[in-house]
Amino acid sequence: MSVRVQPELRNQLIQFGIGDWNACYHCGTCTAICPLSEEGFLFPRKKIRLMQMGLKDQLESSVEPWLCYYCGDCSKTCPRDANPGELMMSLRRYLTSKYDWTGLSKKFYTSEVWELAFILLFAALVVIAFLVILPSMGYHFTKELTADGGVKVNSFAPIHIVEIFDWTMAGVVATLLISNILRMYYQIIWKKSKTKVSLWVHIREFWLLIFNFAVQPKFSKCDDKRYWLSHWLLMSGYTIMFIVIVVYLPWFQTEKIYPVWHPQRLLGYYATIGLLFGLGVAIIGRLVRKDVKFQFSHVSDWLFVIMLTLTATTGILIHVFRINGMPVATFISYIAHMAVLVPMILIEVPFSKWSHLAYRPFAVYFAQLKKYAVPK
Amino acid sequence: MNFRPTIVAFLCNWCAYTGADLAGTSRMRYAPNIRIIRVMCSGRIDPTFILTAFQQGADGVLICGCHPGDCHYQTGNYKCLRRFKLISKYIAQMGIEPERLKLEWISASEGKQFAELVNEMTKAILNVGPSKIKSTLEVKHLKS
Amino acid sequence: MRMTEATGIFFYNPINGIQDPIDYGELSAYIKKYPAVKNMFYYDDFPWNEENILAKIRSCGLERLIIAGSKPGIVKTLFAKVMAIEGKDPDKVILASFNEYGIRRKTDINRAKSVLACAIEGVPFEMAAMPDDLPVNPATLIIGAGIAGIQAAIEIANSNNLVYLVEKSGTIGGKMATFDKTFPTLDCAACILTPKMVEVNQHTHIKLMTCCEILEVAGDPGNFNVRILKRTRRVNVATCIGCGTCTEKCPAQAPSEFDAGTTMRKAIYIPFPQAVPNKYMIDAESCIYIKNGKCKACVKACPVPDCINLDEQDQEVTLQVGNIIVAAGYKVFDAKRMPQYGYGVFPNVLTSLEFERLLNASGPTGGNITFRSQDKKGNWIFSPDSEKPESLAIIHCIGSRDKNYNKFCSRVCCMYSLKFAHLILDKLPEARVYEYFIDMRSFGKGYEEFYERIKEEGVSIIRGKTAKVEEKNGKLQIRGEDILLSKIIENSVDMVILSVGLEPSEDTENLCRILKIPQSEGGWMEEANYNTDPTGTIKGGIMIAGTCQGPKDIPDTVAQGSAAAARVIRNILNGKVSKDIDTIPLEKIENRIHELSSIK
Amino acid sequence: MPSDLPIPKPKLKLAIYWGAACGGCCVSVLDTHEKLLDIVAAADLVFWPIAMDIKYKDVEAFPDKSIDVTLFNGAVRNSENKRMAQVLRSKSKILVAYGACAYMGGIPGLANFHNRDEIFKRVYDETESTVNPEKIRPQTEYTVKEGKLDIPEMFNDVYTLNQVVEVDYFIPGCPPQSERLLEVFTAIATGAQLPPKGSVVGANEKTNCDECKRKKTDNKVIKKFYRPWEIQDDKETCFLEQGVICMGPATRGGCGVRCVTGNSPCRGCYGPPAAASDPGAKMMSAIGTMIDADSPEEIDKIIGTIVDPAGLFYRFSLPSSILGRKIIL
Amino acid sequence: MEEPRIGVYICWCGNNIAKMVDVEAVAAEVGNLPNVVLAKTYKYMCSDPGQDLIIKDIRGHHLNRVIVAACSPRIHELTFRNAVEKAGINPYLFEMANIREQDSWVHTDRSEATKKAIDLVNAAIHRVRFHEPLQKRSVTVDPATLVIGGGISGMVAALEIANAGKQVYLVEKTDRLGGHVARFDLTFPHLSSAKQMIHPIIQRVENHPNIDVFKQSVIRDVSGYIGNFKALVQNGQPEPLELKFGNIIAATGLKSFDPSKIEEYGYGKFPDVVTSMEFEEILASGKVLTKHGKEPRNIAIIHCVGSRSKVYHEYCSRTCCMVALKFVNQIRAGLPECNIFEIYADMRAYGKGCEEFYAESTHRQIIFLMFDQQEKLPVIRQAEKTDDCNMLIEMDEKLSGESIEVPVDMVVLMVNMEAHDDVKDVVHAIGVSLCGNQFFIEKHPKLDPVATTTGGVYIVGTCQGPKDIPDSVAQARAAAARILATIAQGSVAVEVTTAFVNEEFCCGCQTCIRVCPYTAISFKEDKKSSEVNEVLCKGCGTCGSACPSGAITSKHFTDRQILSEIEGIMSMSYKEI
Repeated sequence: MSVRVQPELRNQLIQFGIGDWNACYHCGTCTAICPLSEEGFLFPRKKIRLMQMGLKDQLESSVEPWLCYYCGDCSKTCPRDANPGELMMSLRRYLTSKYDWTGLSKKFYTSEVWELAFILLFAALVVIAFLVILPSMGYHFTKELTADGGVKVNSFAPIHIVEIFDWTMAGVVATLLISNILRMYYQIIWKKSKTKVSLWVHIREFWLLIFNFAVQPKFSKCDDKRYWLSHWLLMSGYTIMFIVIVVYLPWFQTEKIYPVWHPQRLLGYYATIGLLFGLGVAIIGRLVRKDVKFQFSHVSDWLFVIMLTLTATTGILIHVFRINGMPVATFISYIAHMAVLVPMILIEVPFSKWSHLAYRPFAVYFAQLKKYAVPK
Repeated sequence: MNFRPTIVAFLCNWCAYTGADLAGTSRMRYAPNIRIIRVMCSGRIDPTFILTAFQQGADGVLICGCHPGDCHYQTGNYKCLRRFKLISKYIAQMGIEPERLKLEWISASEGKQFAELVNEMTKAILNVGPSKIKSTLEVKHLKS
Repeated sequence: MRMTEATGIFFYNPINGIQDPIDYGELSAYIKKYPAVKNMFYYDDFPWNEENILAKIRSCGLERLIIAGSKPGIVKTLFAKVMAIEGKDPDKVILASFNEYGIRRKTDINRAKSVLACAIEGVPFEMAAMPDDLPVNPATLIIGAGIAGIQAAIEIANSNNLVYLVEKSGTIGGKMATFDKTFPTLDCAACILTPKMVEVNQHTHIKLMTCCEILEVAGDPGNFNVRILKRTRRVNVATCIGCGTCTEKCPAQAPSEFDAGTTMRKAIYIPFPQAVPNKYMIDAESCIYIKNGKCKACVKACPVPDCINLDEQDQEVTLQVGNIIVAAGYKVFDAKRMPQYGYGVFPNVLTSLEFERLLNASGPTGGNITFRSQDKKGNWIFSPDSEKPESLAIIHCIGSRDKNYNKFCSRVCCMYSLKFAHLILDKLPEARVYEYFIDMRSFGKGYEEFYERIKEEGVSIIRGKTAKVEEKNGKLQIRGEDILLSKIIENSVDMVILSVGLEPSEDTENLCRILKIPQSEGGWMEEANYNTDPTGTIKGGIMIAGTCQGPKDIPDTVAQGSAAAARVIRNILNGKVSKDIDTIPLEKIENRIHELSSIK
Repeated sequence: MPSDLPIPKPKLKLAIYWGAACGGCCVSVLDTHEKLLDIVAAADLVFWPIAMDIKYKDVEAFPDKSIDVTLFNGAVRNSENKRMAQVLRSKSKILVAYGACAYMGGIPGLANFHNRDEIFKRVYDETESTVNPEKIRPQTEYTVKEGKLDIPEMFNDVYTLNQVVEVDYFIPGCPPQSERLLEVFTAIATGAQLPPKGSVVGANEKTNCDECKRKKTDNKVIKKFYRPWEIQDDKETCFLEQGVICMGPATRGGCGVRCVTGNSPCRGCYGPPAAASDPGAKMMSAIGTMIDADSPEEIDKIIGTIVDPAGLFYRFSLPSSILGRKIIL
Repeated sequence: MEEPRIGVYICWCGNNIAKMVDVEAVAAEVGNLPNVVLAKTYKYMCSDPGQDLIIKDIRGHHLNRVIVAACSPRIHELTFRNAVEKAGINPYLFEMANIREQDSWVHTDRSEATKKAIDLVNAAIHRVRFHEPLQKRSVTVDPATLVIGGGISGMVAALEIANAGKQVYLVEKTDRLGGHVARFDLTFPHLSSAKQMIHPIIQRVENHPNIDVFKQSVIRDVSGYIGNFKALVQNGQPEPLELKFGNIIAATGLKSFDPSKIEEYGYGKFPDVVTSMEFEEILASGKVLTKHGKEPRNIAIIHCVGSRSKVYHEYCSRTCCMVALKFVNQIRAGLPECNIFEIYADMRAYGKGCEEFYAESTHRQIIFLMFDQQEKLPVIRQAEKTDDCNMLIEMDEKLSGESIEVPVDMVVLMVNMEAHDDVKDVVHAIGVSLCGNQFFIEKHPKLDPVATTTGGVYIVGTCQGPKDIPDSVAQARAAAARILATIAQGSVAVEVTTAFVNEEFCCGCQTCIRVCPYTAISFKEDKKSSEVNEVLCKGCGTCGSACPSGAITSKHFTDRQILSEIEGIMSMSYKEI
């Protein structure tokens, strides 16, 4: 059965920041230079081809865009202006929006207004929560200090409520992400597929998911290992923070000031340093625009970096102010921190750039499953 | 007796003769037994020439022309090839060893190949020994 | 009758996304004096679409539309469509195409004015802009003695006119002399070229000047004064008998230019055995005497008294000529600029020119394909004693069709690569041969048939260019995408041949400066008119031929060589030559336009 | 043709002799029919073994140059032929090699594909009807009761007359056309200006094709050679154009194209034209040109259809050809 | 023939020969041979004193044959021929023995090399005895030129020659000049106007005082040879006009392939499937509309129609890719919203500025689709009512590996350029052959792309093979150069060492006719003999060896000369020195 070429798809794709893919004349250099492209999972060229021809179904069932870590070698060696790396990046945005059933992802990616509005909305809600709701529930900000001379954080941000909120937020995000991943799974493994994958393979290869999440071994195959390192620092910092904040909040958000070598502080410092280092590389890269991968920045890229930076810096500020007994500053930075963090988690993780933290390892997993697929 | 074979070679002017010259300008070394006759085109080489060379005592006859498709006169070398094939069949019937008649294509840049060819052919002729054609024919004539 | 039809001028100034450098303000001010011009519109004025242009035609009552700009053809169809909708004659959409007449720079404004004026008055520019004639000196200078220069020289000399054939190197023959076989007929380059070289040498009307460079060209068309630097050979061409005794005795070595550096030659040498003139020359850079003041082994060995003079100096000579043909040729792309392919790092990554020598029966290995190896002194050379490769890969488009290097297509690489594949299998029937290509450009007579033939010979022809060459276990590792089979191919081969593209030769820029002829994109010499005068230039009496105008294969080069000669012979027969187009004053063109439009 | 020969005074002395011959040449003399009377009227036949009883010793007794014309037919195969050739040479003013055998070796000349030993072996050992357990061979001398017999020695090679003695003129043909003989005889008898010695007489300058009535074009490209029985001859197109090898273009005219008129290709009994020394070599060259193929394999295939080139191209001329005989070591 | 008096000169070439060949021994050995008057050695025969020595001896010793044993005749034969000519001997009574390149430089045994030199000199002595004086010949050239075909190549060639002040007859089959180019709208890659380009050329040709234009005319009965042709021009009038001219340029062009042969494309069946030539006119008219008068929303351009195909024509038409790219630019200008599909096999943007044009064109939202027509041709079929398009193209897309269907409202077929079938007679009459693809065959595919094997006949432009405008123009000028040079000389030298047929021996078997690649031999019915046109003959000698009657002589390479050479080589072979 032949598939219909759909030139109209261009109008959709173009909203995700995709440049002029028609410049590609199919020399094959990009696929050849890419260390991650392999038998059965050829990219970027083949994906560019699908875009050029508007083969929507084939595009949406592609796992390859997630296998790309954007080292930029393809764009560097591209003899035309096709910029394959950026096209893959854009394609990930498109796919993210496709996995998302709420439709919000597409809105966020294609409309800056929508994205900013939601960020501001969530931020406003956070501010209202701290200034109006929590006080009304009896949690007031106090200038009193703890015995150690630290700020009493729990007074205005009661740990149990914040924890409930964290868990709720994590639940929402997880629900969205998992449902999206299921859709991703459906697109990649099931939909219109002529092959099937046995349950045993699913189980056997599951370790890949964890392994890839933790280490990103694929990324390390890119020729320039520095990117992998900075990304891994960022990722690990972020993950530690996320786990600590959501799962171990009571242990983390304490009023007691532990010694510097205490695991709580060490973990926090490590996470912060990792985050800041990774962010620094990204920000400087995007500003200097020397490396190919940083040459084209979509609004969503900038927003993500900025918000993460703000989250990290406000987090640091909370810490500094808290242990130095500066209640007002702590209060303000805490609210600011939450006003950045919450929209970031709620928007970036399920709907936007941050979702790749789930899609990538799953994509590796799915790709592995596809290798063991047998005809139906 | 120390056998010194004589090989008469017919070379076309444009490719083979130039190639033989190149062997010289490139100072390649080959056996001194060859005597080259220049013709404009290998298509000029008449079986009469070949047979006469044998009759006169040549131990071998070598024909060289341009590679197929390269003929300066378009197709002369093909005609040479066809005649060569026919005359080869004839001399076989006449009891002349096939090693004694050889056709090779030599281009103007194949000086080395020419030198090698001469050496190979000389070696082959040394192996088959002196030609008996002339001596056979010499005893044949009764007149004088 | 002068043109009175209501004409609208549309200035289309973007060219490839940027604005072209023509001063359209000045242009529009200039053409106001033409009564036919009703309105002028700029590209920025309003979006050029159907409705807007239709509206302008209606509101201004336009009967004729002139689109003026560097490449106005790009929007022509829109205007034709609008005219058709309006029920008007779409042929009345006229192009004033500046690019066509070499108008690229701000300084070309006068020519732009005249082109536009011609369009307005409906007079062909070629007929309005007729430069004055000057008397012509029948001698001709040809710069470059490759096949284009040789061809042009023979053509002109055969008309009984004197030709100075000036060549920078020590022999004529150019690049073609280094080739083994020529595609697609596979006839040997030497077989067909050397007779022409000999003909040049023996022609009574050709004065051959090797080791010469052009320093300055002064004077007017028809009477150029050319200053030439005659680099000394240090060997007397008149008395040298070409015996080669000197070379035997010479102790100094240098990489052979003719063999593309794949073998060593002596400091006193003959570029190649069939060189014309077949005389020795000394390379000052490697000569021990010239460097250290001691040696003279060649002088002692030379059987001809006073033939070698190591202390001879360069000279300057001056020639008077009427016409000049530039046939300065090309150089190949420097593969070291693409480090990913490992040229210069891995000894068995070769450029096509090196491989051409390796294949050549008169090359360093006598036509055997062998590995590059080091000689006793450590020079990397090809020697016939080395091992033979069992697998070879040919990678197309090295340095061509690539915005990072050269955007243009080099036109010959596909075919010579196919030829390589064939010759490899011819010499190494067991070898595996891979070709990596993007588009197979086998466009010429018999080329497609050749391509089909190679496909049947068992060469792996893979659509998909490779990205890099790496070394692994002593083999060269190549990774590529086989686009048609949707596969990644990782081949490990013994030898890689890079089909390097063509670039204007080192001297092109300098010559363009000396001759005052412009360069096109990519640095090639610019022709007078892309279609109708591919071998002329905007300068009177100066013609270009062969690859200095753009990459081309041998038959196209030869045709251009002859074509350039045609104009020279014509000039000589007429006894006159046109001045540069630039020399015609604008008023004169205007008068001529007036005259021509009045006749109609 | 003259009806009455003028009678020269004194009458010519004419001798006719046969070497290794089939007798056809002698018959061709008889084939002049009633004109034979004219010949006899103009010349005295002094020696003609087929018709007259005269001994060799009588001939040897003739004074030198006493015979005006000797027509020697047949090749020189043995010592007897040789001796008689030498005798007749010395006794004759004009020695004519008469017929293909004397001229070029003819059919007996095909024996040069073998040597004497091979032939003897075949004839005296191997032929199916032979019983010769002692392997007896002919002897040149044999003593019988009556005395010693001299038996002529068979040579290893077959010779043309010209290879044994000087020959003045050659009349080709197998056998020569009687009309041609009459013409030559008339010329001699009338004392007309004779051509230079060594000339071929009684034949044309041009080759057979000149007289051939078959349609000839330049369409001589051959994909396969046929032997005459392998093809339905259309009776009007040039044999070569039909793929049948015909020696016509390399064979002197004069026979009246009899074979071709009888729808059989020419085999070359009239020998080479004046400008070609070795008709076989010339014909091979021409035939080679006509082969319609460029690849070695295809050429081989086509040449494979020429079954016996040596026998075909040198059917009548092997001893006189450049190589003359097969080289047997 | 006078008794040969031969002078033999053996060159030392410094040490080059003398080191390996005992030149004095050679001179001594051959000096006593019959007819050899003197045998001398000299250090450098090619030097001026060396040549003077020969000249002096010729005069002093009344030599009538000269032999120089030195380097290769390819180097100095001309030098010595000129020298003996100076002394009053016909240059063809000279012979050279190559004892350097083919003796002293390739051997290491001095005695063997010396023997070889003796043999070679002896061969030359034997040969030169039979040399005959030959006269250099030339034919005068009629300065007029006939150009067949009034397309751009023919016109450019005509103008180039006419502008040099020489007469040109331009014969055009149709009623207008300009050929295919006049039907184009724009040219690639600079998109300049073809009409604006060609019209001034037409005007100049039509108004040129040196050009006689014959429209609606055909040429017939061409006869003659270089410098002296004549032919009849037939143009409807009862009396054809006879023209005389010295050179011919065939610029007969090509025609479009008829795509209705390819069933898959439905040309003729679907009204909106058009050929590239038709589409040129559609574009020029400004009305890019379907047959229903609607603006097409999808246009597909299919490349290689009839080209690069085992079934139709194997060759590439060389220009279609770029014309197609030109089309997409034009369609985009006129129909900004239209989907444009370009179905191609290899994008052959090889010309100057063409790859750049291709790169530029990719930015115009063109969907390039690749097919492999040797595997499967795209198939055009009628779309269903529900399909929202006029037709559908089904194809295997090679770059994606998918089988796809492409919605289209209009299809442009880039048709192959193929040879005219009505020009063959003309060219056959002037001795030009056709290649397998029915194009005219050039004299040499590399070094002589515009000449033919018939002197004075040139082929330019697309009749030699498909090509674009600049390449056609270059060819046209190239032919003009050659013709102007011969006209400037006033005569052309013809080969001296030609073949000739001795009528006395020629029996008319006609074996020789097809042997000649230059059609120099013809059969004369009246004489029943073949005849060599010595103007056309290039002297290869192949006919000489093909003639079974020995009627053809190859001058300077006669049987007698070569056989003597063989005898000469062999006559000393067993002698010891």
